[in-house]
Amino acid sequence: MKGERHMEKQAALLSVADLTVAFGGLTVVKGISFELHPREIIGIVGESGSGKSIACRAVAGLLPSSAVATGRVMLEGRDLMRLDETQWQQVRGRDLGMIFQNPASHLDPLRQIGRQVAAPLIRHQHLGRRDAQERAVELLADVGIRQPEMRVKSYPHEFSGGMKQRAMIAAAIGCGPKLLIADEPTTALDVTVQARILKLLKDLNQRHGLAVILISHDLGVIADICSRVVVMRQGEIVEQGPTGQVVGDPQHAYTKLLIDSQPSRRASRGWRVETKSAETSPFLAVEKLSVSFPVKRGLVAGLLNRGEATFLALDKADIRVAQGETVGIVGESGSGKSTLARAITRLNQPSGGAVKLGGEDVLGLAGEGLTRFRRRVQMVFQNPYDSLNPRLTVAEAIAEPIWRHGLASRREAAKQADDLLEMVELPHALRDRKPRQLSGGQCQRVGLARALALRPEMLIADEITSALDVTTQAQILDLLTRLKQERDLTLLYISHDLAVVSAFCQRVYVFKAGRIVESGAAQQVLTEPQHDYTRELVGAVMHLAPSSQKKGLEPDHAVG
Amino acid sequence: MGHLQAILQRLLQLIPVLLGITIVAFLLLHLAPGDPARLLAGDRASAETIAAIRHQYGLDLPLWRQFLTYMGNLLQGDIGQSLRFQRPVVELIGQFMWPTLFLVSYVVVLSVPPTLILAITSARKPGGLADQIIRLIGVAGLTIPVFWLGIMMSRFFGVALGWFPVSGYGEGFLDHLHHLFLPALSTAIWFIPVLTQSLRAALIDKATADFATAAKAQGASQRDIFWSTVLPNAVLPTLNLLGVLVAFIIGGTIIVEMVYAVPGLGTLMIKSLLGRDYYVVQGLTLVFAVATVLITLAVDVLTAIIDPRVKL
Amino acid sequence: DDAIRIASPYQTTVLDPMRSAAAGNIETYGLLYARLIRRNLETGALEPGLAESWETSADGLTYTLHLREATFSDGSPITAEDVAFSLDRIHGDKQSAYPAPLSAMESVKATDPKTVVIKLKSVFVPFLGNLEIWNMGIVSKADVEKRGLEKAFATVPVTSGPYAVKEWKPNQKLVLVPNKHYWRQGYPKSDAMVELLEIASPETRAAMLKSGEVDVVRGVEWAQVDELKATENVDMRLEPSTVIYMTLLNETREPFSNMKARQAAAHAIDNKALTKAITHGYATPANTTLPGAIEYHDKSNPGIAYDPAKAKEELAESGMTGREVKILATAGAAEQQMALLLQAQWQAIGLKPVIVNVDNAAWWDATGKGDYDAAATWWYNETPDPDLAVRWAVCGSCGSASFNTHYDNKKVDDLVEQGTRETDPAKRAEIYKEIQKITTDEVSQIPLYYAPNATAYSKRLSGLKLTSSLQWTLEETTFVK
Amino acid sequence: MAVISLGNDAKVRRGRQLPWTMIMAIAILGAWILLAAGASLVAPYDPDAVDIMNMMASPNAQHWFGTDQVGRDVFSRVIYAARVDLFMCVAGVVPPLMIGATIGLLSGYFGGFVDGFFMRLYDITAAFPFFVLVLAIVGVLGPGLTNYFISLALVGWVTYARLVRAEVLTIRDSEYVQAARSLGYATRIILLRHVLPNAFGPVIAYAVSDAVLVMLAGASLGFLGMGAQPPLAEWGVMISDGQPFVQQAWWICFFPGIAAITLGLGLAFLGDGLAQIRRRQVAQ
Ligand SMILES: Nc1ncnc2c1ncn2[C@@H]1O[C@H](COP(=O)(O)OP(=O)(O)OP(=O)(O)O)[C@@H](O)[C@H]1O
Ligand SMILES: Nc1ncnc2c1ncn2[C@@H]1O[C@H](COP(=O)(O)OP(=O)(O)OP(=O)(O)O)[C@@H](O)[C@H]1O
Ligand SMILES: [Mg+2]
Ligand SMILES: [Mg+2]
Repeated sequence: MKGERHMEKQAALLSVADLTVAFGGLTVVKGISFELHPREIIGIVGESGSGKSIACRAVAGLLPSSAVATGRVMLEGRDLMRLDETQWQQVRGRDLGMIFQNPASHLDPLRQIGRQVAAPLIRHQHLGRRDAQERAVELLADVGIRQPEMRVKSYPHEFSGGMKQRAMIAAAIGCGPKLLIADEPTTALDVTVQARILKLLKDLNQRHGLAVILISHDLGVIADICSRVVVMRQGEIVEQGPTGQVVGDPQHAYTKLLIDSQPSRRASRGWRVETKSAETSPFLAVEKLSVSFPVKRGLVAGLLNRGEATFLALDKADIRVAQGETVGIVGESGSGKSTLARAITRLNQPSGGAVKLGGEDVLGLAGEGLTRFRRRVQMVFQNPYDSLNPRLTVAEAIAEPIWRHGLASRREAAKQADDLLEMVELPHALRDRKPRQLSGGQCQRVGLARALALRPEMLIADEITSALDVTTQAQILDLLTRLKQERDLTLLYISHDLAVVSAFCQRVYVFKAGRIVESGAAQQVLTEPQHDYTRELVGAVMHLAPSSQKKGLEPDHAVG
Repeated sequence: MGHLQAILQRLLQLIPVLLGITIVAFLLLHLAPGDPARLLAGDRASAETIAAIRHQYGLDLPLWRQFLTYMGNLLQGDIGQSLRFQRPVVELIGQFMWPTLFLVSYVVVLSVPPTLILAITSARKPGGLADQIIRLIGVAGLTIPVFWLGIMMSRFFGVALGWFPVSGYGEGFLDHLHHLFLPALSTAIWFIPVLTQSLRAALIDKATADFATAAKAQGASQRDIFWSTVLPNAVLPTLNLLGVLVAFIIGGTIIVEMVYAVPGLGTLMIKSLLGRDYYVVQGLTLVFAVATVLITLAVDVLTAIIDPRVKL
Repeated sequence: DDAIRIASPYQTTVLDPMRSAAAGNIETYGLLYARLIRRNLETGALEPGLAESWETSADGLTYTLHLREATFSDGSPITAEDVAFSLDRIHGDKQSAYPAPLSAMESVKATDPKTVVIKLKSVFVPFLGNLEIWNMGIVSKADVEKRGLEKAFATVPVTSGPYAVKEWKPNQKLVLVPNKHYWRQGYPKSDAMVELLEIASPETRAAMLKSGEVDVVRGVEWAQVDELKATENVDMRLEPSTVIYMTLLNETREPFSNMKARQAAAHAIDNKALTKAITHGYATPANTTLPGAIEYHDKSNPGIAYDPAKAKEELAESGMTGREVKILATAGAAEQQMALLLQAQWQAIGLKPVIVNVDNAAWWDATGKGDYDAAATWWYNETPDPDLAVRWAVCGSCGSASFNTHYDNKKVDDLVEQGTRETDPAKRAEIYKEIQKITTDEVSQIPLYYAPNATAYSKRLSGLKLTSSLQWTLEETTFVK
Repeated sequence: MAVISLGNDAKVRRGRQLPWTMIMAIAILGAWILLAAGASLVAPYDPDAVDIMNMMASPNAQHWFGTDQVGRDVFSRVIYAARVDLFMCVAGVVPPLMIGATIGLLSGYFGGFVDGFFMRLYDITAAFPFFVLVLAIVGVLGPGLTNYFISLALVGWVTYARLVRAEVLTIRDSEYVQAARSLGYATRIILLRHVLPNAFGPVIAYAVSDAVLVMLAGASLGFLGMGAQPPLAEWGVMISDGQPFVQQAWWICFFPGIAAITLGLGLAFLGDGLAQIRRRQVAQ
C-alpha cells in the first residue's frame, strides 16, 4: 500500500529470474521469475505442493543436496547463486532472514530457545552473551510469548506448535534483516497472536524497511499486509501483480478458484450437519482433565533443588462431544489444545480428571481395550512432518494401520491406501515418497489419510488444514463432511481458523492458558462472544470482504 | 526427580550390582579348572602337600562356606588376601591401579582429538577423497591386531630408534608419559577408528537435519553449525560408546599391558587369573564394577545435560 | 645406583624356600638362602657351604656337619638350631613343596651350636648332593618364631644367601640388594642391586634386552635365538641344562594304557626332525626317558626309532586304531608347534588326535586328574644325580605317579631304590642304564629332546650364567668397564 | 493433479541404484564367500597337512604363500580359514547385536523399572571381567569356537545395548512414535518397526568394527584356550601363532593379515553402504 508508491523508482532488492529447481528428473519449480523491491511485502499463494517452499529455499540457497537449481537470484545486485559459503554466511541471517514452514524440526532439540534466538545476534551483531539473551527475551515478548524470561530457558520439546513457530520468527527477525522469507509463519497461531505477528512485521517494514516474502494460504493475511502477490501452481507462477488487482480482478482461472474458495466467501457450503446435542448422550466426556509437565531446570539447579516444579498445561477441562457431532477447539497458542488431544488419546499422562468414551473410562484402558479404543478414536497430529516415520513411504504409512489391525490383507491395504490418498487429494505419484520429500501440506494430508485408514468413529484433528491452500482445504472439509454423513464420524476439530470453525462446527470450546473460557454453539460464540478473550479473538480475524470491487480487503478491526 | 537424588539412587543401586557381580564371579572362578595350591607349590609338590595348602586357605571347605566367609569379610570392608602372595588384595590393587588409570586417561586424551578431527573431516564431505582415505586408514587401524602392532612399535620406536622405553611405567608424571606413550598409542590406534566410525555416521545423519539447515539459514558458519548444533546432536551415541569402551579397557588393556610390561590392572588380572588367585580376581572385579558404574553414571549425567529430553 | 635386571617369564610368588618348587621361585631361593653345601661352578664338585666340613659314618647312615661362623642378613649368627629347624621343615612340614631330596632322612639334630647331626633311614648315596638343592636354604628359626611364619616371609625375610630383599612388588618385580652379612667374603662381587622382573611376553623380553632396559633374558624362544645372536652387545648363550622335553602319556586309560599303543605312538614320532624343526637344531634329540645332562645318562641307548610302518602295525596290534587322543597344550610357540606335530604324526598312523588348548593351571588340573591322553611338556633335574629324576619321572611308588602318567613298573621301582643305596659308581651306572632301557622300551613317556637353557645376556656383565640347576651366579657377576 | 512427471521414474530407479561402497562390499565379501565355499577346489593342499621336512619355506612355486611353522601350506590355510572367519563375523556379532539391540530398545523405550533392571544388568556385565567368564566357560564347557561365541554373546551385547538405548531415549518421545501409539499398534510393532530402524545407525557403524575385533580377539584369547582350536585354520590364530616366527618367516602372519584386512575392508564398505542406503531411505 504505502510501499507501492516507491517501488517503480527503486532498483529491485531481490530479483528472481527463471528459477528452476529439480529433484533428479522431477522439476518442481519451473522457471519462475519475480521481483521484490526494498521495503516491499509480497505474498506468495498457491496450491499445496506447488513449489512455494522450494522456491524460497532456493532463494536462500538452502535446498537439500539432492536438488539442482538453475536460474538467477539477485539480492541487491549480488548473484546469490554464485556465492560461496563464507559469502553466504554474511548474507544469511543478516541480510536475509528465513522462517521455515515446519518450525518443530528446524529447532535444535538440545538447545534452549533463548540461545537459539540469541545465536544470530551474537554472530552478526556481536552482542555479548548476556545482552543477546536479554534481546532474546524482548524478541520472544515481541512475538507474544508469555513469561519470556522463563521461556528463554525452555527447550523446543516444551513448546507448543505455535510457540515454536514464534520462536523461529523471533530468531529470524532478530538481526533486522533486509529481507525476510516467511514460509507460512502464522499457520499454527491463533488470530490474536497472528495479528500481533503481522503487526510486528508491518512495524519492521515501516520502521526498518524490512522487505518480506510471505507465503500464506490465508488470503486475508496476504491482503492485509502484502502490496503484491504471486500466485503459484504446479511449479509455475500463474499470475502476479498488486494485491488489490489480483484479488479484485483475478485473471487466471486458478486464482479465481482460490479467491472463491476463501472460507468467508462460502460460508453456506453446507458443511454443518446437525446432530443430537451433547448433553443428552455424550459420546466423549472429558471431566476435569488436568495435565502438568515438570519444569526442567539446569543441572546445577537440579542438583540443589530436590522438589519438582510443574507447569499446568491443562487445568480441569470439561468437554462433551455427542456422537456425530463436530466440536471445535479454538484458543490461544500454547493454551493446551494439543495437550488436551494428546491426553484424550492417552499420549500424555493426565495429572487428574477422567476421559470417558461411550461411558467407558479411557484412562484405565489397557491391552485389548486400549487397542479397540485406538481404533475408534484417531488423531491427526498438529505437526504432520514429525508425526510420520521418516523411513516409511507415504503408501506404507497409510496402509500399515489397515493391515496391522487386521482390517485387510497387506495387498488389499495397499489398494485402500491408494484410495485414501485420492480422498485427501494427493496425487498417486507421491505414494512412494518419504516424508522428507513432501511439502508441508502434503504431509498434513498424509497424516489425515493415515488417521482415516482405520475408519475411526471419532477423529481428533489438530490443525489439519493449516498448511493447505483454501481450495484443497475446502476439498478436505468436504471430505470430512461426507464422512460425517456416511459414517456418523465424530470430530474434535482444533483450529485457529475461526471462519472454518464457525462454518464447520456445531459447538466450540475456547481455550486460554490451559482453561476453557467459553463454550457453546459455534456460530453463537463466534458471532456474539461473551468472554473478553473470545471477543478479542473474533475481533482479530481478517477476511476478504464478501465482494471486492475496489480494494477488496479490510480487516474487520484495526489490529491494536 | 532432582539430579542429585537420581545420582544418589544410582549409587545405591551399586550395591545389588556389586553383590551380583561378586556372586557370579565367585561361582565362575571356582568352576574354572585349576588349583591355586598347585600353582603355588609347584610341579613337584605331592598330593598331601597340596591338600595341606588347600586346608590352610580354606579351599577345602564347601563352596557355600567359602562364599559366606568371603561375603562376611566383604561386609566388614575386607576384600581378602591374595592366596598367592599373602598380601591384602587392597594393597595389590593399589599398586597396580595407577598405571592403568594413567594409561586409560592417556588413551582417551590421545584418542578423542584425532577422533573428532577425523570424523569431522570425514563427515564434512561424505564420500570425498579425505573421507575415503580416513575410512581406509580406519579399517587398517582396526584390522591390525593390537598385539602385533604393539610389538612392531616397540621394536621400531623402542629398540631401533630408542625413542621410547618398551616396558614399565617409570617414575613421575613426565616419565609416565614417556613410558606409556607406546602402549597408549597402540590402544588408541584401535580406539580411534571405532569411535570415528560411530561419530562419523552420527555426524552425517545430523548434518542434514532440518535444524542444521536452520542454523545455516541464520548465517552460522560451517564451523559454528558443526560445533554448536551438529556435534552435540551427534555426540550421544559416541559418548555412550566411549563410556562402554573406557569401562572395557580399564580391565581390558591386558594385551597392551602384557606387550609393554605395564604393571597395570590388566596385567594383575591376567596373572591372578592364570595363578588362580581367586580373591585378587574378585577384588579386581569389584573395582571394575565400581569403575563401570561410575563411568556409566557419568555418561548418563552428561547425556542428561546434553539432551534435555532425556531424564536421568 | 645401577642394577642388574633380569627378565624372566617366571615369577617369584613365595619367599619361604620350603613352600614352593615352582620355576621363578627356585631361582630366587638360591639367591636368598645359603645351603650347607655348594657346588663348584666349574667342576660341579661339592664344596663347603655353610658347613665348613662334614663326616659320614662308616655305615653311611649318619652325617655330621660342622658349621662355619656366619650370620643372617640381620646380623644374628647362623646356628645348628637354624639348620635343624630348616631341614626339619623341608622334611616334615605338611606344606613342604618338595621334601623328596630329604626322603631318606630320619632326623636332624643340633648337637652343639655349630654341629648338626643327620641320621638317615637307609643308605642314600646322593644325600650330600641333595643338600645343595635350592630348597635346602637355611632360614632363621629365631625370626620365624619372632615374627610368625606368615610375617617372616611376607615381605622382607631374614636371609642367609648372597642377597636380601629390598622391595617386593608381587606380579611385577623383586628387588634384591647384596647381603652385607653373607658368609662368602667379598661376594656378591658387585654391590649393584638385582631386579627380577616378570615379563610374560617373549617378544617384550627380547625388546627390553635390545633397548637396554634389562640385562638378562631368561627363556628366549628358539625363533629369537638367531636374531639375538646377531645383536650387538648381546651375548646369546645356549647353556647346558638338565631339561628334557617329553610327551606325557596317560597310562590309566585307553589308548595309552596299552603298551603297544604307546610304542606305536613313540615310533610314529620323528623326533630328530621334530627337534630340528622346533628348536632350530639347538637341542639334541632325546634318546632315553631321563635328561641327557644328568649323571649316568645312557648315551648308548639307541632311543626309539622313527618307524611309521612299524607304528601302524603296532597300533593295529594294540587294537587302538581310530582312538581319540586328547593332546593338552599350553600357549607358547614351542608347545603349540609340538602339539601340532604330534597331532599330525599320530594322525598318520591312524589315531585321532585332538588338541585342547588350556592355561597352565588347567593343564596341571587335567594332568593331575588324569583327564588327558598326551601332553608335551618339560621337566628338569635339580642336581646332576639321577636319583630325584627317576623318582620324579618313572617311579610309580615314589609319590609322583611317574609325572602323572601313572607308569608303574615294580622292577623299575626296585631299581630306583637300589640306585640310591649303591655306592659303587659303576654299579650305579648299570642300574640307571637298566632303568632307562626298561622305561624307554615300555615308553613310560615319549622322550623328545634335551634343550639347553637359551639365555641372553647383555655384554656389560661378566660372570653371570644360569646353571644347569637353574640358579643364577649373580654373586660372581661384575660389570665390564 | 499432475505433479507427476516422466522424470519421476528415472529418479526412483536411480534411488535404488547401489552406492559404490555397497558394490565394493558385495565384490569383496562375495569373493571371500566364493573362495570359502570353493575352498576345496581352490586350495592346492590340505590345510592341515603338516610337512615336517618343509617348514617355514618361503613363498615359491609350490607354496605360493610359503609354509608355516609346521610346514602347512599358508595359501591353502588362508583360503580355508575364510570359512571360519566369515562365520565368525556373523556368529560373533549377530547374537550380541540382537541381544543388545533388544535390551537397549526395551530399556530406552520403557524407562523406569525396566530400564533400571537392564541397566543394572548392563553394569554387571560391563564390569564383569571377560577373562573370568572365558576361563569359566572354557573350564566348564571346554575350549573352542562355539564357546567363544557363547562368551561373546554373554558379554558383547552391552555395547549395542548402550548405543541403541542412547538413540531410543531421544526417539521414543518423537511424534512419529506417538503417532504409532495412537494408531493402536502393538508395542512390539512400534519398537521393531518404528523405533528400532531409526535407532540403528550407530549400531551398524559399530557392528562393522566389532566384526573385525571379534575376528582378532579370538586369537588373543588363544592362551586361555579360546578361539579356533588347532589345527583349524583361522586368520587371527594364524597371525598370532606366526608372530614368534616373524623374523624368519614373515609370510606366516603376513598373508592371513592381508586376508583379514581385505575382509575388514569389505565389512567397512558394507557398513558404509548400508548407512548410505539407510540415509537414502529417509531422503534423496
Ligand atoms: N526432497 C524432495 N524430493 C523430491 N520432491 C520434493 C522434495 N521436497 C519437495 N518435493 C516436492 O516438490 C514439490 C514442491 O514442494 P514445496 O514444499 O515447495 O511445496 P509448497 O508449495 O511449499 O506446498 P505446501 O503449501 O504444501 O507447503 C512438492 O510436490 C513436493 O512433493
Ligand atoms: N513436554 C512438555 N514439557 C513442558 N511443557 C510442555 C510440554 N508440552 C507442552 N508444554 C506446554 O504446555 C502448554 C500447552 O501446549 P500445547 O501444545 O497443548 O498448546 P496448543 O494449545 O496446542 O498451542 P498451539 O496452538 O501453539 O499448538 C504450552 O505452554 C507448552 O509450553
Ligand atoms: Mg511449503
Ligand atoms: Mg498445538
